[in-house]
Amino acid sequence: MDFTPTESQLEIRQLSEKIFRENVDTDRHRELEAIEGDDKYDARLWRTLGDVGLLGLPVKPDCGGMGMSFSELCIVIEEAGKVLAPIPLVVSSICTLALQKYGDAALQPVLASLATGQCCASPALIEWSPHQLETPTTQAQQIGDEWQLEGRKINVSYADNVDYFLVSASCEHQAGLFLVNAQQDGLECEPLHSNTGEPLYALTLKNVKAAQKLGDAEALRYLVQHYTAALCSYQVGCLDSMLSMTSAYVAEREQFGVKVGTFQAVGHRAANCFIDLSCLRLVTQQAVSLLSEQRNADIAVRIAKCWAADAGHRVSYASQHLHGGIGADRDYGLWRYATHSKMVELTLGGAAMHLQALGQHLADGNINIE
Amino acid sequence: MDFTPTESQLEIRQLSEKIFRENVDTDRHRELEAIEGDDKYDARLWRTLGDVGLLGLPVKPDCGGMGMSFSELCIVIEEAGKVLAPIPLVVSSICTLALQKYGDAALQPVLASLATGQCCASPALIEWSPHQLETPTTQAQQIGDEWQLEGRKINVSYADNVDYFLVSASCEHQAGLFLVNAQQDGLECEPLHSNTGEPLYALTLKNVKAAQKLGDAEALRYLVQHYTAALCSYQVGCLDSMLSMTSAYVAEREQFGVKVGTFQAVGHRAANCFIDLSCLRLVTQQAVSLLSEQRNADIAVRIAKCWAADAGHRVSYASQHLHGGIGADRDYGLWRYATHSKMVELTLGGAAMHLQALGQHLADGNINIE
Amino acid sequence: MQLEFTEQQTQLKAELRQYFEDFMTEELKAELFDPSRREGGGPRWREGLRKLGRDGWIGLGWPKAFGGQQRSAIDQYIFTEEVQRAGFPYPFLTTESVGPTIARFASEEMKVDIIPRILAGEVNICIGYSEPGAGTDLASLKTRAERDGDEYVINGQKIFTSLAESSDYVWLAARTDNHPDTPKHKGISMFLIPFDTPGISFTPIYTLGGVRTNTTYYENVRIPVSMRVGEENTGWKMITSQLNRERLALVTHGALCKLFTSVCQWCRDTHLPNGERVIDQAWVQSRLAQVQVHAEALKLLCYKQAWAIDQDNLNMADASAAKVYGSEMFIEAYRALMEVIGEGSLLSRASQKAVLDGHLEQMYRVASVLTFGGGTNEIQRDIISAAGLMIPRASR
Amino acid sequence: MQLEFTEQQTQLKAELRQYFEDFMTEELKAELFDPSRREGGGPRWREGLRKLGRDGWIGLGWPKAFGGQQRSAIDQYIFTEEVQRAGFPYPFLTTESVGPTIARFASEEMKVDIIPRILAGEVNICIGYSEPGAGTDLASLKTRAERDGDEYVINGQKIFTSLAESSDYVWLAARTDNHPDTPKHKGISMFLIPFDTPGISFTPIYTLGGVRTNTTYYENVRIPVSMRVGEENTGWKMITSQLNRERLALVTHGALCKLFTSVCQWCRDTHLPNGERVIDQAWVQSRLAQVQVHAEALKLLCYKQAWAIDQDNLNMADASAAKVYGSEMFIEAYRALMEVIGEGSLLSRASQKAVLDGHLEQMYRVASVLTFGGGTNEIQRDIISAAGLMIPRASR
Repeated sequence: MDFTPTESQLEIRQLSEKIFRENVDTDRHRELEAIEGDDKYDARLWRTLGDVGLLGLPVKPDCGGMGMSFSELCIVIEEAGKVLAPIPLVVSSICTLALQKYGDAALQPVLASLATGQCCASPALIEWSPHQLETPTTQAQQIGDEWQLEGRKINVSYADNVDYFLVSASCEHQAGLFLVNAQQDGLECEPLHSNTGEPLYALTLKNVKAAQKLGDAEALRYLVQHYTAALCSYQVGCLDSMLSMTSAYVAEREQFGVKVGTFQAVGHRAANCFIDLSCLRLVTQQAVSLLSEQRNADIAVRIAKCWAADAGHRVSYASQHLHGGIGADRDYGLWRYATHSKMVELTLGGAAMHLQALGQHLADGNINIE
Repeated sequence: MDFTPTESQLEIRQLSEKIFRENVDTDRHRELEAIEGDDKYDARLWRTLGDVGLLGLPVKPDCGGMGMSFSELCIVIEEAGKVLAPIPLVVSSICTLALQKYGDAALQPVLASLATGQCCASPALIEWSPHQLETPTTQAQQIGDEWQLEGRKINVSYADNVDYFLVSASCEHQAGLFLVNAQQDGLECEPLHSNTGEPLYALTLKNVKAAQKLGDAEALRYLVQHYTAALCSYQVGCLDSMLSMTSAYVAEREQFGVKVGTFQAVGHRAANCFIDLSCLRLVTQQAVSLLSEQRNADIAVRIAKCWAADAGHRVSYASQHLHGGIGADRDYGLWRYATHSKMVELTLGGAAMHLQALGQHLADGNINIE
Repeated sequence: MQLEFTEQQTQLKAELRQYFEDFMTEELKAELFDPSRREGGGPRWREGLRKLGRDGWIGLGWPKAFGGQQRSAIDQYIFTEEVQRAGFPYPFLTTESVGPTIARFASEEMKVDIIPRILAGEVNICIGYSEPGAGTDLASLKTRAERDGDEYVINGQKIFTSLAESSDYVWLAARTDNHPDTPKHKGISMFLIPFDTPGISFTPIYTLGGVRTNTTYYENVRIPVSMRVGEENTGWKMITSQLNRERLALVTHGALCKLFTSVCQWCRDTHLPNGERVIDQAWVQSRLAQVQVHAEALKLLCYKQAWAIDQDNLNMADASAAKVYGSEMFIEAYRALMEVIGEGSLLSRASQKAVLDGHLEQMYRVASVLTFGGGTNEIQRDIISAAGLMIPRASR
Repeated sequence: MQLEFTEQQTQLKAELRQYFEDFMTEELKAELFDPSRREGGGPRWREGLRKLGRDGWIGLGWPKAFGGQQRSAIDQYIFTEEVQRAGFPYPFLTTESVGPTIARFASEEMKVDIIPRILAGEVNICIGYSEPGAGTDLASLKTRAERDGDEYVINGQKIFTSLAESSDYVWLAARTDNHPDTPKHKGISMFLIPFDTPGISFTPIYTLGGVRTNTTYYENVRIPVSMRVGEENTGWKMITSQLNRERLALVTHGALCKLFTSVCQWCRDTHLPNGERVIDQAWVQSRLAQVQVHAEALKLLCYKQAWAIDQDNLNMADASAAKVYGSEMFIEAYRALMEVIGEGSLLSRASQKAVLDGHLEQMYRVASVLTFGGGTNEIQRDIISAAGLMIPRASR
């Protein structure tokens, strides 16, 4: 047991922090938000990350990657969460992982271009019918060698910018995961309006040909687990920034002739956020670490997501409250963190749903906790 | 809508408060607790309450009662909760109500002696199999005109002191409620040790003849609902005293040269208890009021019990925490309130169980809340 | 003690429910759907307000002497709850706070001019209290009104002046005694100033909730002394005297109950991939039930306060308790409701087919404002501790 | 970064688990079942402690120079967790706080006398810190030690002196400088005094948890100067220097995890009247899962701190965070576990057939002590706010 980051982990953190700080600030966010339509992502930043190799960290060297693990990727994701980097980092990099693990040799060029930021991908998993990702209503039909998909997905991030989708679909009640080219006939992309301003789309699939079936329920589960853990890492960064902003604000803001942070109730509310963030950070590291080592992470990922949801909710509202009016002002940056933390909380299931799944596991599985 | 107590409600509160203050204090509790065995109840106080008519408030006048409602009874119960009166008030008075409603004419003398404190009764509802009061495992068998009961009950309050039990039992999967004479052959009473020190017993019934079948599932539900609401009223009194003790303590106790109540975190913790108690008081009054008027109180009673459980837990731990070491000292009275509030929390189901039942109702029943 | 409505109250509630169903026309709803009109101020909103005036609802609780119906605080609460449930942004501060203050302290001339127009729903007044450095600590406000003969000259800046863009007047708190020995709260006066007075300008502030509010600027604004309400330097009492009553309007339970019912209905109507209804999941049931349990307590807290106002014994600690409880409970409730809906609840009302038209998503974004607005919850808890529990305060 | 145990750590844990299974004999368990012996002090407990000494466990983390094994803080934490999981009341304050302080500050003579006996489990030391007026505000303690030639004369009273009835020594904090200009925490010295010294007496305090503790009285207790540890008036630093490390022992997760597993097993084995298992109820599952989620975070917080101790970079805010989190989480966890068991969990261990031998009921009653003991959680949150978040403190 060793909580010390490796040398290369430290370097990755420094490098990604530097790139994000140099490229993303409130002004940049505003610029992108002011754009009408589908170009609300920072293509320049995306290419920069690709150029320095941060998008290919867990990709094997012969596909243009660095041959490292999911742990290293999650460091970049955490740093992205700190600035809410307006790029499809979480979604594209977990697709990359799934492609690497389940794609066949023919997909190596795709993997290489994902690893270097030449293109990007997004998962299409969520449907209007909520809460059961493992049994999609989208249907897959095998016709000869080909798979055709039919159904509807929502909350597909950056759908108008990406080159590939990983789509979940069922074939005779068996779930599967399919690679779909974004230019494929029959795909229809309709913009939604998310609370964060991040581009989300509804995707309608009408007899859409899949480029490849990546795998069945296990591949889908792999994608969902990595997606979940990546979201938790993103939440760590997001809440870290919220708490820093809040601590700095209450340390400076004066009311009644004193800094508001000197009111014990204010200091204690912030202290509670510190505790929440400490817990979230550790359970997330554990989930990420288990996934990196290809060990069973079913329980650990759900535990991390419960924390990402609960801590996200509490830290976000505490930060808004402690900021008072300025926290709700769209000219100040806090509101953006508030909506993103809510997005992370609810995407792939909130705390209550995961608790129920964990409880079911206790009823059926191992109850020895160490 | 009128939150003003009636004249007679005010009088009942004053009278019961006076009697309890005069008869119950920490010394009296210690005296009774020091008694080994089965006489840990204040028979003198019981008779006093009977003499002044407080035990017969909701009993009709021709049975020696005052002809008032459950609301008036609950005022006495709340005052009893304030001092943790060591008498079977809650248990005996809800048995009295059930007897009045479901007993036949032959039971009028029993009712009269309950109403005047000549005797007392206790319900035997809880079993080792938890959480499903409405389907007892205790079996009832009809033999000719008679009912015979067989089974085991736990947590029967004051079982060695009471004259009657109301026992729940099932006959061919239909629940029923039975009156049993405490002297009946086949009844065996074994002392348990409760966390409160209040006398609790396990009751084993071996072919015990019931004096009367009072009714079926509806009678059992009537008893359980009134029992639950009475416990909530008791909790209001119990928490009221805890909060008073705590406020007084932090207003006086000095550390670091100041009253500890001047620390904002301390004041706010106490303020949270104030809010909890305000909510509990109102939802309890609502449940009691609906039951008094024989209106449907299914939802209201469960809501009140959720609050009695949650507020009980929070106020109790806040009080213990704010007292520091002295709160755990058995020479100081707080510990007794802590255990009693826990007893109320868990008896007849905690918050999570009632939430589940309320949720089931939302799935199946009326979802319009006003 | 009688915790149920009287027949008259039940009837009033039903009457209002029906009234607002007709009142909220599709056109009005469409106007309010526009983020910039969400808090009112648009032409249909103004028309609606005038209709409420004509139909006598604005004067529900006002004394008969002013043309009101002089009905009970519980009736008034029923009205408040129904208008909020209907989703009409009612100008409570104008009708229940500024209005009564004018009625009590203003000159006869001003009363005769303003009060009938308030009750007729014809005048819109925005509130100029908060400043960049004076939020919770309102008494430290810096906007100055300096006497110059028969006039005051006003200079300063206010923030969060909602609806300034469509107001006829601003109800302005300004410092009239700046002497260092004067306690801060004793140097404040109140003014009612036509918003088109030269020197007044404003810029928008856009908020998390999507709601627009404003910064307003006062640059050498010259107004006659007659625009001052009450004596000079008595403004603090006017601001605070009605605070306890105002808080009640912040935490009415009607809108939450309506939303709760919609979400429950959605959970019954919506099916999971496996064919079960969303509401068949046990965790959904528990989350929903928790909201119900919490909302029920708020309802009773509010009714009890309305009753206490009628009895003229509204307790300060109780008013604070309801405000703290309600504002924090709303946040938990919206969270729970979004959670049961899932990812679909992240879509804002601008999305096609957003769940419940994005109403819930919108509510959660504005909810955070209530925990510090209307007197921050820290101060409210201080009040509860001191006034409700007699716990001494820190000396500072 | 590597969040899993090394092979050596896994082995140590397994070894200890087995060791304590044999160690906790029925006789020892029976003695600890007696409320007055629950915290130790009985003959079998003393025997057990000596066995731990003989087997080298007490010295696990001690430097080799003192005869210890000088193993890592993570190994030490694994030991702490397993001993607590086993339910043996281990005297952490003696072995991990008083012992190391003596090793660092006491005279050679005292070291040679005491340290080997501590590591052998042969000496019992009770802690004399708290006084009726000095709990959280420990620096204001009033017990006085006045110099009289080569002796000190001690007068005063201590409360919550646990195990006084079976102790060989008392580790006593007393005031040696009473001058009004001396800051309170700068006038305190530490003493290690044989408990049979004339003038020392005690009376029991019985607590909610059923645990006995004591008030101890010091009346003209004359001791030689050599019983003082360290310089005069340097006691405060000795009390506080190890506080962060001590807190870790308060919130180890092992005992909760063991209890959790027992309750889950009970919920699987116990059937409802309808034949379903208790654990088949969805609300039971959620309650249990919530405990698991919370316990998991505590485990990681504790391991990370043990690691930080090894790295010699234990952060004050992190130590406080674990203490606050753990102590408050225990309370919620016991509540949840009692709730799933139902009314049976109200029965204390004295009852025949009490669920889980009343162990849970016992745990919930002692749990409240941790939120104020070991440095009240208010102070811990102050530390987090100031040291962890750089938020300024109030001037008082």
